[in-house]
Amino acid sequence: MIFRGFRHGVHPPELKDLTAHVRIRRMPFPSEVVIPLRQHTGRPARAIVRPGDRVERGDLVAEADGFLSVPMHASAAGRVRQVRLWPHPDGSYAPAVVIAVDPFSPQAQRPRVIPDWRGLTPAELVNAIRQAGVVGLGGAAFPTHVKLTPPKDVVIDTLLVNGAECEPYLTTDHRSMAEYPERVHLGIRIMMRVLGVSRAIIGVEENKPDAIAALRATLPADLDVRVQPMRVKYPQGAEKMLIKTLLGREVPSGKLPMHVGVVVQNVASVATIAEVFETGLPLIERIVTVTGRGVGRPSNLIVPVGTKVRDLLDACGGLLPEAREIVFGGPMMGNAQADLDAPVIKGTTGVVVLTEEDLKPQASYPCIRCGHCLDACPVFLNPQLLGRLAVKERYDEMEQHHLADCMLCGCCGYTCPSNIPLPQLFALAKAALRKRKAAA
Amino acid sequence: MSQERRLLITASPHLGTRDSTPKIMWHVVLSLVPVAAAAAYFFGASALLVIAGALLGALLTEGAFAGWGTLRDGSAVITGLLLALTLPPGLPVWMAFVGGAFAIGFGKLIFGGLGQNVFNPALLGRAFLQAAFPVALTTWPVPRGSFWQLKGDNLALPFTHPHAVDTVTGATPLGLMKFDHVPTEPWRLVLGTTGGSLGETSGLVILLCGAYLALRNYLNWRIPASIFLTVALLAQVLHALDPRQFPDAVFMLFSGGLMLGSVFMATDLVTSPVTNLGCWVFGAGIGLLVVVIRLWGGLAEGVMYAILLMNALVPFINRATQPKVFGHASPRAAP
Amino acid sequence: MTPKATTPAQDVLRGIWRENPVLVQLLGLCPTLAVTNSVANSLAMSAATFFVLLGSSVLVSSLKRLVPNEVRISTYVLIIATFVTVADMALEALVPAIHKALGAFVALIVVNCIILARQEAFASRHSVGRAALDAVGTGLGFSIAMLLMGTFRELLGNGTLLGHRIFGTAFEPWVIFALPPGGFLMLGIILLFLSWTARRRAEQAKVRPWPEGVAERKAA
Amino acid sequence: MGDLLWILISAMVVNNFTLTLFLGLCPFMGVSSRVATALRLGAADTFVLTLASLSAWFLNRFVLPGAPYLRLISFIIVIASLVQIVEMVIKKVSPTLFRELGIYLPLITTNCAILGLAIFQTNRGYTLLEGLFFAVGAGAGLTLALVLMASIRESTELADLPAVAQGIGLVLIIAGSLSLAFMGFAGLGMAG
Amino acid sequence: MTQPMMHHGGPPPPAAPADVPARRLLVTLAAAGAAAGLLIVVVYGWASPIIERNKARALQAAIQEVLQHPARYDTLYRGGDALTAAPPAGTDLKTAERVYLGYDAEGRAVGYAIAAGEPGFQDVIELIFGYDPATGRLLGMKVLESRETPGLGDKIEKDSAFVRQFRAAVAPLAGVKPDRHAPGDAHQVDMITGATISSRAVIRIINHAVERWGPLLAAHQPGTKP
Ligand SMILES: Cc1cc2nc3c(=O)[nH]c(=O)nc-3n(C[C@H](O)[C@H](O)[C@H](O)COP(=O)(O)O)c2cc1C
Ligand SMILES: Cc1cc2nc3c(=O)[nH]c(=O)nc-3n(C[C@H](O)[C@H](O)[C@H](O)COP(=O)(O)O)c2cc1C
Ligand SMILES: Cc1cc2nc3c(=O)[nH]c(=O)nc-3n(C[C@H](O)[C@H](O)[C@H](O)COP(=O)(O)O)c2cc1C
Ligand SMILES: Cc1cc2nc3c(=O)[nH]c(=O)nc-3n(C[C@H](O)[C@H](O)[C@H](O)CO)c2cc1C
Ligand code: SF4
Ligand code: SF4
Ligand code: SF4
Ligand code: SF4
Ligand code: FES
Repeated sequence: MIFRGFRHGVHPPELKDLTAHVRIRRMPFPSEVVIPLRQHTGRPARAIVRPGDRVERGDLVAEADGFLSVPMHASAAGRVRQVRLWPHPDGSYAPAVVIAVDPFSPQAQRPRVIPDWRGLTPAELVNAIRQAGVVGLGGAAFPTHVKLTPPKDVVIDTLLVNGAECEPYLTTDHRSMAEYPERVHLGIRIMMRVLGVSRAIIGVEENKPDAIAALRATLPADLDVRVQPMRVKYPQGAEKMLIKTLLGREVPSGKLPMHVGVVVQNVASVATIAEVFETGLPLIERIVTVTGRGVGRPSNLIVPVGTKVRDLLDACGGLLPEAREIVFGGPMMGNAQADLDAPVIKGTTGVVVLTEEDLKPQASYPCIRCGHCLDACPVFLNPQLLGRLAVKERYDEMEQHHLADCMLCGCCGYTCPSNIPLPQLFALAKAALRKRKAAA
Repeated sequence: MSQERRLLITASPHLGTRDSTPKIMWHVVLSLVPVAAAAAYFFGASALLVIAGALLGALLTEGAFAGWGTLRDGSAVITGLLLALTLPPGLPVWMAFVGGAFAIGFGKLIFGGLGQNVFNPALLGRAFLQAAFPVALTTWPVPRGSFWQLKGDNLALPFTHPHAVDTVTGATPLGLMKFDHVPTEPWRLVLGTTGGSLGETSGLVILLCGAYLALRNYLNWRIPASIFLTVALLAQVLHALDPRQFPDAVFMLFSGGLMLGSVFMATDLVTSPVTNLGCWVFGAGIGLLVVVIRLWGGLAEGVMYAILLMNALVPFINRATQPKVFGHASPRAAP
Repeated sequence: MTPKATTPAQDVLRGIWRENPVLVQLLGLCPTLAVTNSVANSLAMSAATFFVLLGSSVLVSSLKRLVPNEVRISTYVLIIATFVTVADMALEALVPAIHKALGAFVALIVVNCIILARQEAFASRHSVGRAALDAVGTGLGFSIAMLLMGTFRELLGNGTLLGHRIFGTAFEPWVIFALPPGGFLMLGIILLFLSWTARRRAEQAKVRPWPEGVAERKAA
Repeated sequence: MGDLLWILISAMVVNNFTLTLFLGLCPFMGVSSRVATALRLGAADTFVLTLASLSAWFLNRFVLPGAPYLRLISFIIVIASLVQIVEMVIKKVSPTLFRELGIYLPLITTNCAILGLAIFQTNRGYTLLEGLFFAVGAGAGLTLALVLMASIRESTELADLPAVAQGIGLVLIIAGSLSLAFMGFAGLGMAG
Repeated sequence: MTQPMMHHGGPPPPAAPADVPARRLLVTLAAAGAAAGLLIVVVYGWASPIIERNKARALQAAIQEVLQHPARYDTLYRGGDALTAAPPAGTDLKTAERVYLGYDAEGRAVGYAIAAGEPGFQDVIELIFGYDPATGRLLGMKVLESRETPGLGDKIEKDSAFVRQFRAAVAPLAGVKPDRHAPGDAHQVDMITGATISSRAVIRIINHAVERWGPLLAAHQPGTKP
């Protein structure tokens, strides 16, 4: 059954050709890696190493702090230099473990038992995933073990695997699906076992025919797994939109996917789970698309978590003179980076180097009530009204107009001819409201 | 590290459409050029004088009170141009100037400038003129005579009466229909060889220009569509009931300012609803009011008043037609 | 709160400008807009209102000890209505043409908020003399606003003042100012102008350390 | 029936009390900043207008033929007393409405729209039924004007008004524009 | 925001004794009412004759104007199917339908003055016109009351060229645009450009009134009155 999909949304230029057909390669180890203690949604991890400690690749450097938290591991062998504040990709400074990489280490993993997943109970599987520090690789970096332990009273019937990759430029998920389809299927198998569901759907935007073909060619015969091509439209990959498109279900406001019986996981996360049980390595490296017209050699790289952008860009031919902005994530929702020392973290899907002509023009005009933002908003908010309220700091009224349902997807800002920074205004309003609630 | 210093830090989204507000506005200006050219073709130098007067009034007021830089966004040019296109060709230039100044001053700047006004500035300017100088605004020269022959006392001194000049004036098709029950041939209406204001001549040119803008999504096609549908439907039903009293749909659609008003003025982004459902409602309201005023009102033409009246309702329509928010059971309760 | 002592001059002046009933307190807007399309009408309306205001204030103030609180408002209304009926009949007898032009608005002086407001807020709490002064001030303030409107509207809307042609015969009158929208617009323009001058004055007087109304004091 | 309907429409839009006859302006300026309140004031106004129409008809029919000079006084007293009763009812039924409109109730009581209606109705010699349609039309017109003004004012609250326009001057300009727009209804139904 | 209420400080109203007996309230109100009534009656006694005189004079002037200055005129009432000199029994003098019959110096009847009113552009137009039933000719027209637009609709009373036409035109009238006037057609009246509706209303009012009164007037034999 094909549903009409979600309504509204925008069609930014895709610009994926730069890397869509570039094979994934492994980048050389940098001379230093920086592992921030906060790389996920939830409480930051607690460092357990001290300056001078020797660590091997895959060693624990920070342990989880509570259930909604994950541990961190060394992504390269070397010596701990410092545990200090370091530029974080979100623009702040955050505590991080700085490791001087041993240039002569073979970077092999320590001998370690690879558990056979078939022999484990669901609870043991979840625990292994947790110990491996796995978080969602789709962007928000939500601890995966939390998603895999739904409360007793909710019934999960479907696992949705998010291969939409609707952000322009990015090809991380695309390449993963095209090159490692079996790994994706293995991950799905493990997750279905954990969740006890009998159905899984992989949603892929139809602009990735090679990925669709590869996944279909390797479909397991014994499982109900389907590959569903979807219209190319941003934000097809946002989980509520994905659920609407693939299942026709609408996640109620303020509720989670599990409340409509669904767990959504990004393909790269799924593949990572498989990897954990294939190699025994925790989540210490990920696939990152380094792209844009401002970088010398756009590539899809396997990158150790903690690699500084500087080193990453050097591995891709360096910045070109026309580079104007470096964005972590996609250009629609990603953060611009001020500091080339900021490290790649678990949730970094891509690094996009934009030039002047790619960028939205900077001049802003008064809102002309054109209504384009209303036609773009996939959650059917009124960004025009919200924007005016935000400028007047009338946050309470914004809340009455469902600011909470805004997912900051950026469609409204993309389409606004007056170039009003709507998503930014909404993010500020959300922050102000959160602060006010915390104070109350 | 010079490289690093040249980097921008902006908020997401980092991409945007290639449309900008000035670009939209100048496209509208561009698509008004054929309409203005048609006016010049039919009414000669008089048309150019009236356009110049209204434009000058609008631009000088905008520049003087809002700063000359704002002229670059092009919206004041639209206001001046559209105002001129609603005026009779024989109007003294000074009156056109007053209209342009009022339109911008009291129709737009007093509300805070571009994007914040409630009423369509050009139409407010025209309504002001019509109430201030009702005789001059209802004197309709017939398109005839050489290019340079003025169709009225365009050059009357400021603040003085226009004098009668030697041109033929006549009732507009709507006036003829309303007061004398004399219909006009449809092809003359479509081509625009009838008497009337500068821009209410060629419906065909206006429709083509409007289609261009609609295709680029610079105007919301639902508004003209809804107006046309409502007017055609009502007119055809009434015509069937009493053909002598009530004109047919073609006449209603192509006479008077309905084309210009529906395509260029009801669609003013600022003064029309932001929701699509609202646009349908807005258009239907305009269509209904046009029919009521034309057929039962004291005035021959009601497009201007219909749009102004519906402009006043826009805040209300916006609030009443908010779509159902994703994940909510019913349309949001208006707080 | 103890009332500030005011001088008789202040009693009068207050109503004329600082607390002008129309331009500042926005009371009595209906007559200010409805009958000000000519100076003659404005004058007649002002005179009638002035008469009613003065008469009622004096009477209310002198009766204030006799009237029980419970029937206070009813008594005021009764008094005002009496004076209005008298004024109405007098105008009709003496200047029938103007009475016709003012239409129902003479009778509507009864409900003019200015008058009742002055009774309730001032006349019923002060001596006859001060009530009369206050009525004079308020009445003058009302008249000023009426005349301002009447003058501009007749001048622009008809090109005349009290019926005399001012701008010569070539002048094209701006009929709108004789029509209802013109009334709103003219008052709006006057208020915008006042707010603009007030703002300019405030900017020039920014050095003043105390808000307006607080007596000037010497620097220590 | 046509005539009655006509009286209603005419009082509502053609000769709108607020926008073309200038009646009831003080509450129009004072209570038009929120749509919710404006609606309720409009409803209250309509109700009082209906009461006024009834009272005027009664007085004209039974009391005043003998004493025309008491017209004004009797209108005002009777209407005021009736509204006083209404006020007490509202206080009982909806204390919130009473609180919000509390200070305006005296204004409605002795409002020129109310007395104006009584006087017009008398001058035009309306019958009981005509008077009621007139009152309902006038009330609907007042409500329409109030609500339009309130919704526009709410939207201008979000605008960056120039400094001079932040007072009541802008409200009058908006009222003028509304009044201009309502001129479109002039002559409605009178042509022909 | 504005506070259309009383916001002046000042001492509170003199507190009445805590419990005012109802009797005192009534007495106060009654006394005030009586005093007010007295004042009004006195003024009414003075003003009402003047007002009546003014009204009579205005009417007289209008009749004089529309009947082209007759020597004198009579008031005739509609009584059933005939005109009577006295109001028919049982009708209210104020509302009785009437016309005014004018006589010239020789005592010959010159025509009737008829008052009528119907909606115009803004509001009801009240007018009076002179009419000679023998020839169907109008003798004159005067607008008594109208709220038409100044400078436009009010030309029906202020535009002397328009008003003058009603001194010769023959009923039933037909309004035409000035440029379409057929020469020699006495039924045609030029309408005012830009005030078609008001002009049309005047013509319609007269035509309706003539329709209504015509048979009655034609049947009436005024005779001569010296
Ligand atoms: C606007 C928006 C667009 C998104 N697009 C994608 C996408 O294209 N692919 C994807 O995997 N996740 C996308 N996400 C994240 C998903 O909503 C969801 O968090 C993710 O698929 C969950 O998987 P994970 O926990 O494995 O990351 C998007 C989120 C938002 C708010
Ligand atoms: C406080 C919080 C609690 C969550 N709890 C659950 C959960 O119990 N089960 C689940 O499947 N997802 C849970 N989620 C994950 C979200 O559904 C979503 O996948 C995650 O926030 C990433 O979203 P995004 O990438 O679309 O932005 C939770 C998210 C938040 C913020
Ligand atoms: C502000 C304004 C006031 C008007 N006042 C009148 C009026 O008092 N009487 C009238 O007949 N028409 C009035 N009109 C109507 C128009 O002038 C209308 O076009 C005219 O009656 C038609 O006449 P025409 O065929 O000679 O142009 C007014 C129009 C406007 C805009
Ligand atoms: C499609 C379109 C139609 C417009 N129509 C008008 C119009 O009718 N009158 C006007 O003054 N401005 C018009 N404008 C210009 C601009 O929106 C207008 O001046 C704003 O109301 C000023 O805030 C239009 C602009 C667009 C894009
Ligand atoms: S926007 Fe980026 S992170 Fe979000 S779903 Fe699309 S590709 Fe993934
Ligand atoms: S931005 Fe929206 S989707 Fe993201 S955490 Fe906040 S409320 Fe949830
Ligand atoms: S950022 Fe928020 S308001 Fe804007 S389109 Fe996305 S969900 Fe809608
Ligand atoms: S897209 Fe921008 S200009 Fe258009 S309505 Fe939304 S905020 Fe206003
Ligand atoms: S004067 Fe009309 S309401 Fe105040």
